[in-house]
Amino acid sequence: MSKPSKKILLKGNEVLSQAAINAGCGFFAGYPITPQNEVPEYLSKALPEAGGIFIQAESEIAAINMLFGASASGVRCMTSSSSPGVSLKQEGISYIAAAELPCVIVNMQRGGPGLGNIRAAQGDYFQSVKGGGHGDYRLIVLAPSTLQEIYELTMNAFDYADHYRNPVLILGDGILGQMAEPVELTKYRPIVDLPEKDFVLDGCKGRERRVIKTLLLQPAEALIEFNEYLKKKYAGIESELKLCQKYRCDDADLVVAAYGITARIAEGAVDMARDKGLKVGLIRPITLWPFPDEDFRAVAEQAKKLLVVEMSNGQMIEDVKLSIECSRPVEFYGTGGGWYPTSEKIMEKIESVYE
Amino acid sequence: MSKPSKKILLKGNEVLSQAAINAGCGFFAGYPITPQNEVPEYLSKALPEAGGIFIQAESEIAAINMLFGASASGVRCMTSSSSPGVSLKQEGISYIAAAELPCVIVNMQRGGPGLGNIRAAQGDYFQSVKGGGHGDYRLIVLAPSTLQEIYELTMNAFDYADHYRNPVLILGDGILGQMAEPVELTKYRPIVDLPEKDFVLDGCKGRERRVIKTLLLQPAEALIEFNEYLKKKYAGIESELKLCQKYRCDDADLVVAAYGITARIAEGAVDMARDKGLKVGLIRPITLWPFPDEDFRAVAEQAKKLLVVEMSNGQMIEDVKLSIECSRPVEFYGTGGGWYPTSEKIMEKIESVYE
Amino acid sequence: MANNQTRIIIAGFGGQGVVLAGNILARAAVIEDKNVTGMISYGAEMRGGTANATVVISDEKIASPFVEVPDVAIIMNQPSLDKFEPDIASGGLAVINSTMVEDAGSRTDIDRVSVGASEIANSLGNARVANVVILGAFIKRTGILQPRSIVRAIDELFSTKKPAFIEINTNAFNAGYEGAKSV
Amino acid sequence: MANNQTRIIIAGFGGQGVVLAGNILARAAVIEDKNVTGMISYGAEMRGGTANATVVISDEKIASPFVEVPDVAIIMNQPSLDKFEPDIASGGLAVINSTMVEDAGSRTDIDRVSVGASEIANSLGNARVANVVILGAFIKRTGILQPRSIVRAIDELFSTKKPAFIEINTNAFNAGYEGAKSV
Amino acid sequence: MANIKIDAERCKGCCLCVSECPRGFIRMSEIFNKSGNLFAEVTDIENCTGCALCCQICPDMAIEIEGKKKPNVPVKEISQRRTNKELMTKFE
Amino acid sequence: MANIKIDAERCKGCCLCVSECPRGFIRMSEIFNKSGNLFAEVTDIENCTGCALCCQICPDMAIEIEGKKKPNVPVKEISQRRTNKELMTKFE
Amino acid sequence: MQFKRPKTIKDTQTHYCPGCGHGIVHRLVAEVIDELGLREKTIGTAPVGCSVLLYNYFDCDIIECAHGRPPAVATAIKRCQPDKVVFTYQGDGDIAAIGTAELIHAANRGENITAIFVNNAIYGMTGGQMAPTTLIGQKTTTTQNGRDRKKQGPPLKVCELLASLEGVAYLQRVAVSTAKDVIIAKKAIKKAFQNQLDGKGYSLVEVLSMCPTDWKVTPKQAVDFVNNEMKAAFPLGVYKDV
Amino acid sequence: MQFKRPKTIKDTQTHYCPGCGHGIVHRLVAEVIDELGLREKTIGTAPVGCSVLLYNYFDCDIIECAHGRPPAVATAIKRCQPDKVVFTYQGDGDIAAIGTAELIHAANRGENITAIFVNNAIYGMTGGQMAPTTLIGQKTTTTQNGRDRKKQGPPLKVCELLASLEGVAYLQRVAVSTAKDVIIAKKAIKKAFQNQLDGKGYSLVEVLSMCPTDWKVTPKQAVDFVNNEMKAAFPLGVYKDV
Ligand SMILES: Cc1ncc(C[n+]2csc(CCOP(=O)(O)OP(=O)(O)O)c2C)c(N)n1
Ligand SMILES: Cc1ncc(C[n+]2csc(CCOP(=O)(O)OP(=O)(O)O)c2C)c(N)n1
Ligand code: SF4
Ligand code: SF4
Ligand code: SF4
Ligand code: SF4
Ligand code: SF4
Ligand code: SF4
Ligand SMILES: [Mg+2]
Ligand SMILES: [Mg+2]
Repeated sequence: MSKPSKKILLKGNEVLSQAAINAGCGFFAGYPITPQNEVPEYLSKALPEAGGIFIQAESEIAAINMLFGASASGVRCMTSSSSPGVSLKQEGISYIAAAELPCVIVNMQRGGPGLGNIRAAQGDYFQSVKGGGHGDYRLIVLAPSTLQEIYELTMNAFDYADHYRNPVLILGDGILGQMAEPVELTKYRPIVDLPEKDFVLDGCKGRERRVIKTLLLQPAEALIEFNEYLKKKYAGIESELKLCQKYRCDDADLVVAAYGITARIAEGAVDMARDKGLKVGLIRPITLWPFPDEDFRAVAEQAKKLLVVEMSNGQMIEDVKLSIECSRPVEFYGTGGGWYPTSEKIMEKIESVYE
Repeated sequence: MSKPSKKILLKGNEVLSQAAINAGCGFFAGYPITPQNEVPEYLSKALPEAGGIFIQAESEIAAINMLFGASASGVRCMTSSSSPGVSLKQEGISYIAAAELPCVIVNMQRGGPGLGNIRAAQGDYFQSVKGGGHGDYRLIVLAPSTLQEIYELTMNAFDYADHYRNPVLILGDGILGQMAEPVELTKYRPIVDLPEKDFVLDGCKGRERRVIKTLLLQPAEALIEFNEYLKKKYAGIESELKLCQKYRCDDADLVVAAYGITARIAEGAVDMARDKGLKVGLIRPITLWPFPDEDFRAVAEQAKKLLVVEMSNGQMIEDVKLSIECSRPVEFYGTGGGWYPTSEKIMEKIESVYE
Repeated sequence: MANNQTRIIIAGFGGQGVVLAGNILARAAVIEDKNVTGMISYGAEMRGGTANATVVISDEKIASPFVEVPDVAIIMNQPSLDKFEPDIASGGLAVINSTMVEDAGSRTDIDRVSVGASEIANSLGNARVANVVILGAFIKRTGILQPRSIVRAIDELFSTKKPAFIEINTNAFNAGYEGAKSV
Repeated sequence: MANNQTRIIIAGFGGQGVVLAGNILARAAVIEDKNVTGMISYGAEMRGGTANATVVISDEKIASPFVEVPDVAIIMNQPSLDKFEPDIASGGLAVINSTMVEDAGSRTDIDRVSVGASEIANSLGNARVANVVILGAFIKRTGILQPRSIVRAIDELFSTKKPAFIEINTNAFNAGYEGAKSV
Repeated sequence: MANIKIDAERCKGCCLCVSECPRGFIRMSEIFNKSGNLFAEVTDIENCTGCALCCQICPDMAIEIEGKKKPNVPVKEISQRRTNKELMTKFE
Repeated sequence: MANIKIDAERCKGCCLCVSECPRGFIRMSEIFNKSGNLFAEVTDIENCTGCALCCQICPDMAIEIEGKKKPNVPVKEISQRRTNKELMTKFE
Repeated sequence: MQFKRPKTIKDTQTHYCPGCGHGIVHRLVAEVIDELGLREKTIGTAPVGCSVLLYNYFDCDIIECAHGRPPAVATAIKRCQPDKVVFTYQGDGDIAAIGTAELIHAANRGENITAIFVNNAIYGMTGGQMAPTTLIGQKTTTTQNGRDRKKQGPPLKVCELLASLEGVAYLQRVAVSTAKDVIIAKKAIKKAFQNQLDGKGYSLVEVLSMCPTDWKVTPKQAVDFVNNEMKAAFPLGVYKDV
Repeated sequence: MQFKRPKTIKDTQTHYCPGCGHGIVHRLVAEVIDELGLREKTIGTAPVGCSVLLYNYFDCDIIECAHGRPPAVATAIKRCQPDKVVFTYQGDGDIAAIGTAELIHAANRGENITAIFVNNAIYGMTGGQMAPTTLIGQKTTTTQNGRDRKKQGPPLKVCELLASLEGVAYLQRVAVSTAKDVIIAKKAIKKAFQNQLDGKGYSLVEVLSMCPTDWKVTPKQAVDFVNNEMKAAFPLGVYKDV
């Protein structure tokens, strides 16, 4: 599927899958879990047809470790799961980040904790942006809010992963995965410089042999130095990769902050508020890490107050407060575990906190 | 071992193990990993001798899920591991928190990310306090800084777990686990009210049968309501369980904030600074969740500046900033991955940021 | 139908083709270059029982694909009517498969259009096209999309995999378009 | 020995009993109700090669169990001396097993005491007690703990599991105490 | 005569009992129960041997046998709405 | 005469080669190498058959055989410090 | 002749699809619990799979476990309460994919528990993806051209795999696709519980079962698939009985 | 007669303890790689265990894997690069405890890789805890009174366990405790590599090996333990060869 000029109707999970193929993903390993099943289902057929490799792994753990091998082979690779499955991947993710292997990880979040339910949720924010695994590592976290954006960010995710040699997490949810919407499958074009993969293990013919490892025993400072390096690398990413969208913020007294599907629903609420004459805007981080703090700071200069809306008990709220250095009151609206926000309900909350 | 009156010399891991036994821990499951191996080694012998059950599980995942069963059986239970192993437990931890099963989880942190090394580190703060697993759940996180405190907090951990029906994480590190120090093995006395375990599955003789589960499908609001309940429960814990220690803070211009072994080493630096006439104090959160924010706020009223010291690239620093609402500049000193802070080095940093 | 936006729910037993009906509607909207979102209730429900799909069609950006208060409820059987009638927006519309719905509900603030969709489908020789019959009645009544867009959507959907189905579905649509009765 | 605190490192080959020596020292300190911490380098090292243990003894609270700059280095063999001599605090002390150390180092700002620990141990009939012999020299020179505390610590350590070892270790300690020579 | 009873509301219409009855005494209804399923009916209760093979295969525990003596209890009243052939045979 | 060579610095003194030599031509040194290990020595190079069983068992790849012809090369110079019996036999 | 719903089964409709084998297996387990008089001392584990909701049907203590982990959970419960009766109930995805390690190790340790393994050659609950036990050539949503031995390997045979483990006391593969099979299945399940009462160690009954929905066939065709295809790939019988 | 260190082994001392079997197995693998001329097309995986550092010794591309996951990593590498030669090298804890699921499934899928499994009946690297393969009665730091069949179950026998899996091409158990055993081990390893070149599927060689340090015995006693105890519990031989 190269470049159909017109929009076609697909589910979010399918859009994501096709974007991966279009971006040259050559390897996928995953394990079934609702609400992301269309990803492996789509790719089980389409990926081999496009010359790639599809493996239904025996578990999420096997899947993430297969990515370790696929990425080491120099192949663009992806895994996808939903909340409990992503929890199981945390050790593997820490390893991949430590080994600096590019790959794309998808989490179509569902209700938790525990088995929870299969409705959409955003309870895995902390896990995604702070690091559910051990040690000081970071994932680049992308949070699309429309299917078109899923398409584009998924392609970009592979680029960022290669560019920064870092795993990229696409943080969606059950709604984004399951809803259908017309999407234009534009042609893939790399958006950043893609360095040569000089880490690839493909047999040492004609070169020094290579080692990919994350154990740094000797000398005692090796791991410390590596962590200092990581810190710098992450600071570098933070300095250049912060994506954010603002909507009607210029004169806003109250700015709603939300990401993903919630942001989109909140946009409806902002329009309602504006219709009622309330000066309300929306700020939507697209990268959750790096968190677009300057944008938040800029918005907070004008706004008197912020309202964070999440499908969780309140997680992004911490990054919002930190980014604006607690300079404005930050209200919260949300609930954990498979809750669907509506524009109307958000509007009610807006009215109750608007001054 | 009931109540030896005098101090005996033990390793931290051994102290922790003996504390568990003294507190009536009846079940332990774990998997070997340095630097916590003395825990399973000690308990493999001492726990059965005390009438308890010791299982060397086939993996960390099996171990945490064994706790699920042991706790459901009404038995005080514990697992112990170190960073990569704890990452593997994240799904299980989310389940245990969701099922509200009391248990104690130990993380003797080591260098990360990935396999890292086996020296001490504090890179798992985020995972511990924000939740490395999926969904909105919280662990009570205790951070001892001496072996005597390991002894006491481990016993307390079982009480908190039972009292709040919540998993409790003891966040140690390789130094605390490996160092030896004289400890007084005082008699165990519950420090909170221990409710009857009316959730226990022991066959439904003479009562309605019981179910322990975390899937809440029907009605659609069930999980939402459960999360609202959890939110309240956590707010309740936050309102009553915040432990913190302050040292020479009363007139301090600069307050060092650190936890665990790092706090102890920082205390040495504070003394050095005081000897040089610098007004420096130390604040040490003992509960990392709930984070003792009032204490931080109180300290920040006097202090001009805070200095966070961690064996990581900077994680607790976020909670420090949030707790004082960014009202003071917060400096950071630390490095990830198996770095040993020294009082001297912390002193240097104190001098460089002291105004 | 605020904001030029029509929020539609299609509900019936599993097997009555509500997902397909939603799919056809959404595709037709794409053909007309409208904004549209479609969503199957993949949620808490287990297999069997009722199924529903929601479609939002709009000239403007669509905020949420959820339909809590449908402007239009396309109802394939009695339990679905019982379940969704109370939610319909005041002034909204219920499109009813009269073969499978005996009691068309009690609300007086909504419109109703009915069609013997299952019966018509049966008479066309395939009970499974009742879903498309009822779409005919829906389009006839609301005019929200053009009939030929629906026909093209049917064409698109079946042309590669099951071209044999194009004709009967087109017929079903036409029959429903003709057979719509206000109640 | 700042803050009334003595920071000791004991180093040798694996098998020379440095861990046991550290353990005896720390226990003796507990007997005298001093503050003490002990730590084995469990760190990056693999099996074989050198091993070391650090002990901090203090009248006050001990901040860190690490010894970067030891006040005393108890050295069981040449590689350990080579490795740790540079770290010793100025004015500090090296206690050297002269049987296994040929070149006693070059620093002029530290004191040295030496004892033929392995030789003495051998002559006592068990080469493994060289670690306790050298403790004798260390205690004789520094007086940081009382000899009888060491003897009691030895007693405690072996009484339940290996009472046969009490005598030879006690003799070893005494022989070291007598045999210490300043260099 | 076995006192056999098929709970029409419990029956999901899977038809497994139909093929399992060695006597061919079970057939599917032509009407739906409340859940929208055709349901199983015993055609010849008088001659049913009570072999319970139908009970063994029924995934929904819809068939019970009370013993030999009591007379048969007719199936519960159910929604009588007739419907088309195609749907009726959906599980055959 | 096999051109057998035991690298004394590489040898960890495990003694496995000693018991493996069918001729009993290997014994352990009484002196330590730089790593503090006693090391293996071939006592009778002239009569060594070059069967390489010692090489097969050596976990440290310390024993090599160059072929039959060349004369034996003596083991490298090593630290000559003598030590006590107990330690010498630690790996026997 | 009497045939009544077992006491240990609650009087609710199951959520299972028409023709699903889980309902039959539930009944058999419940009947055995009734017959051995174990309801009040039994603790069951629910897996993640279509039968996760078995606690809606079984009237005894039940713990729902994380996907694949019932053997670990059951191990702990039985160790803590050796006088109680503990059973696991798992699907093929749960037991033979994500939970392979827990299965093998609980079995090898010889945990004195009763394991019911419902093999329907598919991931039922998630909508019909390939399971470890999916047959060669079988079409699923993730093997749309049929399982290919070269790419996905052959179906994993759990009884055969466990047979070599010393700790395992009893292994039998049965089916619930005909009334006759059901009667045999019941006997096997009863024996697996009796073994626990007798302290014999790990006993597992593998039940070949129908999933008409995700196989995308009618219940009748599903029964035929079990009888004709699955029994050929997974031969019935006793694999171990010590 | 010539006997030289293989080219694929670097000229560094290993960190292994005196008498440790890992060094022998390293040499054998390297010799086979040399003899088959595979150094420049081989990708090895390192486990977590004492042999995690094998990349310090092998002079070919190596990837260090998370504990227990080498089969998954190797699966992906071989699938992505079918023309390369991929081997796994795992200890008993790595392969038979935490990594059981990955082992079983890579084997069952018949991944065309070569697996070297060093069974030393203990967790070497972590200091001597019980491994799945620890013998009955064997004392370890977590079975201080000896492994008890009732509590810890019998030692897990990997070759026997895998033998039932169709996807497995070749299974042989060898030892490195005598020169004669070493020579046989080499042949087995060579065959396991040759099988990969011939596209035969999953080939595993289990090597009974010494861990004098954690067994707390001398190297000589360790050899005896392998010869007398381990070989009895884990019979040598070919378990599968298709
Ligand atoms: C960690 C995790 N991974 C995946 C899932 C999704 N999931 C739910 S049920 C299931 C498999 C069900 O198949 P099976 O065990 O065969 O049971 P069946 O439904 O066929 O009876 C899966 C993969 C999950 N809930 N948790
Ligand atoms: C997830 C995880 N769990 C545990 C460990 C600790 N660990 C390191 S090596 C090892 C086992 C080593 O035993 P084995 O695989 O038998 O190898 P050996 O050292 O005996 O060769 C363990 C448990 C780890 N690194 N990661
Ligand atoms: S009991 Fe036997 S004879 Fe009677 S209906 Fe059932 S299967 Fe037929
Ligand atoms: S087997 Fe049971 S559910 Fe199926 S048709 Fe017969 S009575 Fe109904
Ligand atoms: S080659 Fe043979 S004969 Fe020569 S030393 Fe080695 S084992 Fe002995
Ligand atoms: S086998 Fe090798 S390492 Fe061992 S003693 Fe002989 S030469 Fe030295
Ligand atoms: S999907 Fe399959 S296993 Fe699940 S309830 Fe339906 S028929 Fe049974
Ligand atoms: S601990 Fe055991 S396995 Fe590890 S290097 Fe030493 S002898 Fe070998
Ligand atoms: Mg299944
Ligand atoms: Mg091992």
